[in-house]
Amino acid sequence: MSTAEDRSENIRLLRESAAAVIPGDYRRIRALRFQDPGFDPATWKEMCDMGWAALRVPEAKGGSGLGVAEYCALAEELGRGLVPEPFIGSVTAASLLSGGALAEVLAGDKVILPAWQERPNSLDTAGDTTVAGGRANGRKAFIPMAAGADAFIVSGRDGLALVARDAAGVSLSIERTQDGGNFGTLTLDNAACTPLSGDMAEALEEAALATGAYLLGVMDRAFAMTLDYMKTRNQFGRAIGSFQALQHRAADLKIQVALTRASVEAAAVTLDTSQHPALRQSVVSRAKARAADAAMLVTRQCIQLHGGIGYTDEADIGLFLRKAMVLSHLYGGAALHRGRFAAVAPEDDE
Amino acid sequence: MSTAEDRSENIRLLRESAAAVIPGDYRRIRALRFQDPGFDPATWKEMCDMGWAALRVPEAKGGSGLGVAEYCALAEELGRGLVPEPFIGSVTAASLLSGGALAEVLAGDKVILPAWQERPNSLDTAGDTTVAGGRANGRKAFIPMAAGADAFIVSGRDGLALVARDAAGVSLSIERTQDGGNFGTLTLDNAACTPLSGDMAEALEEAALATGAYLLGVMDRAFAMTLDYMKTRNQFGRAIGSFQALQHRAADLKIQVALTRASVEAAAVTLDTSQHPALRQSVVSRAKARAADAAMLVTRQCIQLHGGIGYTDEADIGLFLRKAMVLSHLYGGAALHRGRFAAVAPEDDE
Amino acid sequence: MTVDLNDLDDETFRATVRDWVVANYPEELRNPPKRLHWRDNKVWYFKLAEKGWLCPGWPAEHGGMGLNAGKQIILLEEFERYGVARTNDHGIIMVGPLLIQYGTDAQRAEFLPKILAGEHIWCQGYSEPNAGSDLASLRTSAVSDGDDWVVNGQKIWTTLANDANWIFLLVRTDPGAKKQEGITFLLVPMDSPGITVRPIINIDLHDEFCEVFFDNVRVPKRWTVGEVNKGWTMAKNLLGFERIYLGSPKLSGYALSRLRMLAERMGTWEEPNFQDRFTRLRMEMDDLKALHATFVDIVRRGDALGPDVSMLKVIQTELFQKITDEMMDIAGANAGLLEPMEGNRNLHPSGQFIQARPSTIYGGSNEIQRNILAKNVLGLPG
Amino acid sequence: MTVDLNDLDDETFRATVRDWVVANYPEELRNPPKRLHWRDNKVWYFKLAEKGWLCPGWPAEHGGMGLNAGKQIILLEEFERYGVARTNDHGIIMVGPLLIQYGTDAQRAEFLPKILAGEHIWCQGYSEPNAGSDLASLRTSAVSDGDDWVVNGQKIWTTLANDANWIFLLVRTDPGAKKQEGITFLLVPMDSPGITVRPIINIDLHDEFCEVFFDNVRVPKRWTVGEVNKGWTMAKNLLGFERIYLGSPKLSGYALSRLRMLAERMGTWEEPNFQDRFTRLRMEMDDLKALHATFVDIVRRGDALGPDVSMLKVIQTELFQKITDEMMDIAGANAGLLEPMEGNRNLHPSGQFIQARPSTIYGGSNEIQRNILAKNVLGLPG
Repeated sequence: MSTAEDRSENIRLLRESAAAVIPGDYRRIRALRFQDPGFDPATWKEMCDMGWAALRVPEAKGGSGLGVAEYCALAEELGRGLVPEPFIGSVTAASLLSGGALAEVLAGDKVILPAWQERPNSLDTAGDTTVAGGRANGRKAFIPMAAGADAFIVSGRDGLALVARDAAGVSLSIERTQDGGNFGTLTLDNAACTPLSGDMAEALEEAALATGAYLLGVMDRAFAMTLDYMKTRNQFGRAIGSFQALQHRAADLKIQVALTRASVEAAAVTLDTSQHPALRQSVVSRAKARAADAAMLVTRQCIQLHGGIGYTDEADIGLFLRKAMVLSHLYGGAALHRGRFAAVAPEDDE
Repeated sequence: MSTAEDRSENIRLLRESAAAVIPGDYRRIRALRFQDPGFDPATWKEMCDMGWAALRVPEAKGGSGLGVAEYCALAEELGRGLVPEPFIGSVTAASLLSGGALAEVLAGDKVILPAWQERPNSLDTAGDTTVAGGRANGRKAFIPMAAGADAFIVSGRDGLALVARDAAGVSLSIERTQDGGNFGTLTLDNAACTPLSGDMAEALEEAALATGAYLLGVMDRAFAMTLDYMKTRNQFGRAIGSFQALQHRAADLKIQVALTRASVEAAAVTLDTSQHPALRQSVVSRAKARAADAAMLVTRQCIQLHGGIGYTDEADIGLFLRKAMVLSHLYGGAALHRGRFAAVAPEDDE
Repeated sequence: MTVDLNDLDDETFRATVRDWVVANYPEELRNPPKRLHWRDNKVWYFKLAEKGWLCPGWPAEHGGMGLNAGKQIILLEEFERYGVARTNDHGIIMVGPLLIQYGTDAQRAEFLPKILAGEHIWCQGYSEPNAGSDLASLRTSAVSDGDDWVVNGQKIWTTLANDANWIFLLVRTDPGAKKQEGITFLLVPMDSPGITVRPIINIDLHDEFCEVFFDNVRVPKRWTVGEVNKGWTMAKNLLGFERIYLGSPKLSGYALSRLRMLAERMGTWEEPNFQDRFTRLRMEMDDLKALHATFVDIVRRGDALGPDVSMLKVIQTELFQKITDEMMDIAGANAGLLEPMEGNRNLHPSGQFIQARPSTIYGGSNEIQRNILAKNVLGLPG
Repeated sequence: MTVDLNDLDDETFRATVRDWVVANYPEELRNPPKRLHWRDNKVWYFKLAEKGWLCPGWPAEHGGMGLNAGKQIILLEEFERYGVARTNDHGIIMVGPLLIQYGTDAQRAEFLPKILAGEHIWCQGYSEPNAGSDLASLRTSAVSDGDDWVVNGQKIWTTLANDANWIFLLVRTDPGAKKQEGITFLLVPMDSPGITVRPIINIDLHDEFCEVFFDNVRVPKRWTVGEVNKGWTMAKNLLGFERIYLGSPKLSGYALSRLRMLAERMGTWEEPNFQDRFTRLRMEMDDLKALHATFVDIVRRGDALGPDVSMLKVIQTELFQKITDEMMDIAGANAGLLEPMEGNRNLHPSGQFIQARPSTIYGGSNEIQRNILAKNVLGLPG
């Protein structure tokens, strides 16, 4: 890994390149909402061309070998743009694949997503699924953007396996989500699968943190838009942003955004530098819990601060709340992560 | 019981007569603080002359036979004045006594207080105490204003008994409380006692509710004083009460006071009209929990709204916070009462 | 019949209402998650009309039930208890009382029977794009031209304007007057040339609200209500009694029962943490009920509600939101679903959460309510 | 020696400081519940002076340690970690830097050695009765009279003025100027005729603060610091670095460890409800630590702190209060006791609760901090 100065410069460049390709308005996002597959495969391929899916893949395997800090910085930028393309899922999958499947994922030619969750409120990846003897059996749910997946990495009691969407014994049902995307439920009835080596646990820690970073981008942008609105919208002959009660509320939201940023960025540093398992889990849990709660609070309050216009679907601000509603619980919600933090966080040294 | 109109007129008169004898300033309260016994026996005797100790004693036993609504109204007025005299303890004792001891309590010639609590967070009256065979053994704590008591009504596993303070085997230790009063801890080592018939449970329900009413008076007056301050104190060239952030906070405190009043008054009506034990307990718990939480919140915020002057001991507003700190947990704090509410409250009819 | 109902004792009246509602209200319309359109609620509107129960507060001479305030509250409570949906009721609760108090005999004869018959469906033209919570600064203008007013401007947040064939409208008739002066009340057919309605899809993806545009709309002066330039006072007086509805604990009670169902389904019901939070919400609701009852008593006595009724709206709407926040917290990944879980309308955390959002904005935002409390109740300086 | 310390690597420096503090700091003064008076803390003051560690930030040429910002922070962290009490340090952290930056050589020669020797104990005369958080509207006046200023007025919230023999003072020297103009910095001996000190008993029943009255107090003009009428800018610049202390997570960390002790004593530690609330507080503190570290990094790099440092003060003080609220909630009837439970200073919920009250008021109330955030950080309009 390079020096701190080099890295922060790299992160700045990465953010800039992302900001350059993400439109400043949300017309593209609106057009994709409530349509299948919920994102644009062509756009995703362009993003892959920029190396985004390959971010965490070692250079030896054809990736760019960047750190968790870079991963989070990019996720945050995508959050700012409400980008629906399956970035976090693909990065997670890429870290578990090799060979031809990996190459296809990195090129954006195939979308492969992790399918690990069975219950709505759990971080358990094994569940009741088995992948022994080249046959997968079980049921995996809450797979974001599954409508656009070509294959899934399924976690079972006995390891990981790759399952093609169109294999015999695979059925996929799709439910729409509040952000205009979808969750897939994968039912595996003696489905053909290819065993994969490795363990999903570490990749999911990173995915949880990256989801927190994405939520940070969501709330940061929603808050910025709301500040703009407060400076221009007049009531009773004054900009509403001049009313002290609203000013103080805005100050409190700023504090939430700042705490989330501090928590997410510190967690990324820990994942990049420490191998202490309990410490790693505790910082991820802290950051994800904070990001989930703060994103809901900030986007909810942004609606309120927008007043009447905030509860129309025409106002973009509502898109941010709906995104937060979907992502808050992905890779574990706030209560789940608080519980894990309490269980694993190392005691203070005093 | 008289008609609703008569009663509300009686309550009004009772409030007025209390307001007439309670000074508008807090010099008397300050003079009594941190002194023994923490209240003024002569003032208490005058209050007894007004029939206050006899409020809940049936007319047949020499009392005035008033209802719980009257009891709460008077307690609220005393709370407004931060009156330290042992009103609630004496009313509780009076409902359990008869004959000469009752007469002495009603006349204010003797102060007899209930001694029921053993642990800091409990509504259990029996504890580890016994009062069999004319001998009391055990330890009772958190007896408010015990420094001024002549005797105690002790609750044990086997009933109630009257214990004189100066009886052999009785020792009383005194700790000061934040409001300038005191808590007594009574240690009974084979102390002589006189058995009493009856059960303390119902009297303690009323005492808990009356304590909630007293807290209502405390917060209502603290809030009124704070509003006055907000209207007169200038900063940045304006009355601080014109700042919208403070206005909204004041509106929220008003809501807390109003909810407490509604809860306490509805509970009093229930105690006066329903014999349903679970319903009676649930309304008392709801009112006491609300009053305890609201009193702490309101008085704390009143300090904050007073700014610098609020954290001097010279400002009267601090006296209200300190009173709330002592009374919030008497006859059960908010968490304890929430737990009891959850356990006993009847389900809604829908 | 109306006299009979007022003479019944409260409990008998309550039982009478309840029995009739249970027997007549369509099961599939109970507790609808979204405001119903006329096409869905007209069945019930006509059933009420047929029974003579459409207009509880109108005097019998005008075709109402002539119920006293206490009985009206019981009727409302029983409707709420059974989950009866609001109809397109602006004619009933706004236009009727307006005309009864301020209209001419001719206006009453022209409009009241058509409300009772379900022939005129009214919507309310108050809010404007730049006067959300600040009604006094409205700008839609009406200029006198012979026997007509010529109306130009725009209204917004007009509930169910896409169902209505008439609109009652506040317009500015004296642009030189102080803010709250110079406002006049007009009645306008929605098919007047120059009116355009544009539904607004709200955050719940439902077209409950509309924008209504007025482009040189001619309105005969005989449809002016009351005195010209005195519309503000009339509008304010109409709002008085309505505010107590916004503070009804019913909505929170319903949400709380759905929270319990969700918790049971999710397996969190028995968790001590959840139990503690649920108990707090339940106690808050019971305290709100106690406070609400003190205001209902005022109405029952026939007294006027003071500005402190704003407290109810704040408590009720924020409690409602806290309950749906809690739903989102315990729902896990289900919190992201667009549709109800398992096809069960009662298990729809994201939907209920979204539906709770506007409550703190409409009917005078909670910020406005707190301003009212600070200034008109606590007497804090401007 | 100073050069040696700056050259040590951070961990060696940290260990050096820690070892020396543990060996030298009086055990009975660790984590005192109230601000210590000079009579109690002078032992430690002189020990620091003897070691040459009294003034970490002063350049070595003026008798300080000349530590760089990073090392100063480590020193502070180690002091905090061990629960080292603040001394009467206004001379060290305020007057020294003021004179080093703005004073004359003569002033530096006159005052700095006496601070280092513990001979001059300073207090700070900023706040006034009608200018609590609104420093710019101060009214204590200094009128020129030959070689002297004649000072009249009153200061309040003067920390430990009853210990001090000198006061540094903001006075108004140009009553006609705009609010923040016309303010001048003076140094004044407390034994000057016309000065009266009245201790204020605070809500903690402690005399930490005083009022200081000035009745025709003559102050030689040679004790003016910097330019006349430019005191406001100097005072503002002095505040910059200090604000980060108000946001230190240390106070909350200490309170949290006491909350845990109390919970264990009360038997609530294992309760799931308590565990959940405790975990929330702990995570909040860890997030505050992470945010605090980002500001410390700015200082370490030698950059100036922006107005967003106000966030730290708000978070830290409100977290501190939440922790002591929680103590009160679980303490049961003990919450009412004046003294610590069982004579154990660590089990004193009511005391810690009371001590947390002023934190949201002093150092610029949290309302002021939120104003700063809204206007200077978020750019919201006046």
